[in-house]
Amino acid sequence: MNLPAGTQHAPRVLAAIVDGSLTREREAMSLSQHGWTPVRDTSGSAAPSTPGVVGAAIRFEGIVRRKELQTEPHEEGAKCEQDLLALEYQTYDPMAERGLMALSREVAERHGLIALSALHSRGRVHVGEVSFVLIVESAHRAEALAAMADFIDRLKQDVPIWKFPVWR
Amino acid sequence: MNLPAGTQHAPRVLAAIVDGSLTREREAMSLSQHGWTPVRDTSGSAAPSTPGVVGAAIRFEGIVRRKELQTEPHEEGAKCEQDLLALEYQTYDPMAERGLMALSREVAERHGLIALSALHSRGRVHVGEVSFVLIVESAHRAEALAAMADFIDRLKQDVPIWKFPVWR
Amino acid sequence: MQLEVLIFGGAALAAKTDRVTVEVSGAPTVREVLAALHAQHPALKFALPPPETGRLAVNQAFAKGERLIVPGPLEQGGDEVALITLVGGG
Amino acid sequence: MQLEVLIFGGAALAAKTDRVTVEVSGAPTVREVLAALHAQHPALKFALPPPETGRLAVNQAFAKGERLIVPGPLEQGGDEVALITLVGGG
Repeated sequence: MNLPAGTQHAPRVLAAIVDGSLTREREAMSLSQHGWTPVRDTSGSAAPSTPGVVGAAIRFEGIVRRKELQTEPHEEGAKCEQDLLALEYQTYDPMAERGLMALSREVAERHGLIALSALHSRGRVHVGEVSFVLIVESAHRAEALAAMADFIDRLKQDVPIWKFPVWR
Repeated sequence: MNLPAGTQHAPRVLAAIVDGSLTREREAMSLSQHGWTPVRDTSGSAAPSTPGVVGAAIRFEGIVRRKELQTEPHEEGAKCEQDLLALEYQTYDPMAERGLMALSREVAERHGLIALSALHSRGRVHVGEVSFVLIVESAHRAEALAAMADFIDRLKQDVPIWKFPVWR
Repeated sequence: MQLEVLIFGGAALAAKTDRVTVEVSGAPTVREVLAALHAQHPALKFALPPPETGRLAVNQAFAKGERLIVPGPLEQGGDEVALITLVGGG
Repeated sequence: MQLEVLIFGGAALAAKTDRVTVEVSGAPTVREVLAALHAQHPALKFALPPPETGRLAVNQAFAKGERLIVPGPLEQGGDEVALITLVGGG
């Protein structure tokens, strides 16, 4: 594969399941537990990277909405009639974290990224709180955008995490 | 147009040209000058939004790379031979800021976003520093990702900002 | 023999339990276990993939088709089997 | 009459100046000014769009084709004209 300049090395990848919502504090703690220090406070992302190599950094946050789309067939009756209090995320451990890690590695390599970190909540996350963070760093924007879309699509297929509504 | 729930109101949009690199401080100052207060410290984005309406927040940062791709034909000779010290951004004022604002509004409306803010540097931005920040908030991830790609493509066509390499 | 299959998400809600048991013979394949789930747990039908192409998690890794499954308790060398479908993280 | 056209980016670097002058007659259209730039400033060719479809900024807004341009100093009601091509922000 013809990788962009600056990505000859294997991408740096981090993936973790974190209990509760992804506050800035829990995110920082999780990154540091895995030996990562943020490159810059803005993106709060990767392990030490050669300065000047990253040209695009994208941070995606999934946030719990008050009106959750009903996707589970058995909940048909409750369709969008009530407001959510929270989502309860159930993970099949340790397959969920391993799956998140495998997906992270795969997407980072396929798109020639410099770094990718993915954090997902387990347990209760209230409306307005963050349940998923994906940070991607690459030489140019095209691969960062493509990697992000690719990752999120695959996450919903291959990583054993389920969400349950907690009604108000 | 059939907008997603929670975006019946016009999207909140901010666009500004900022002198120098987009440090966190300059970003916060620029947001507050325009009367915006960050929703949460993570995304650092929009004006007060109904809690629970935003489901996806994406932050894109364009960062100056040490090896800049040569795109100007007259620079053909210098192609990737030298390391950059910085990029110098020239803007055609006030058309640049107005163009950034018009593009922001157009993209936010076309994709049914809840909020979009775009900041671009003017003047010198050193290698490793941020020259462009785009923050997008929407009900679901699909429109946020599409809006981001759309915005960045159009930015390079329609907003009168030029960059000049400053060699090391 | 009896094989225990872990279930999650919508399947667990519908079945009001986090595991179901299927009657299988010997060491069945993934395909056979999926077929047994279809036959013996019709309430899970909405969550079950077709036996020919569907997958299960066997010892926490995806497996399909002819992959053999060893029934029995984990402590006695049995496989951990889980139905992973309709995931919805993010 | 003489019309001043602001230039930027690669065009300004190539011409070693931030504005060029073209000789036009009366109040020309955008198309005519682009044609005059092609004829009178061949060094800018790489940065010039085709007169039929290209645009200029007139008083800081994009304009094309038959749009009329008033030459002369801004203070005397003249239009501010700029060549905006090969932009490269971000």
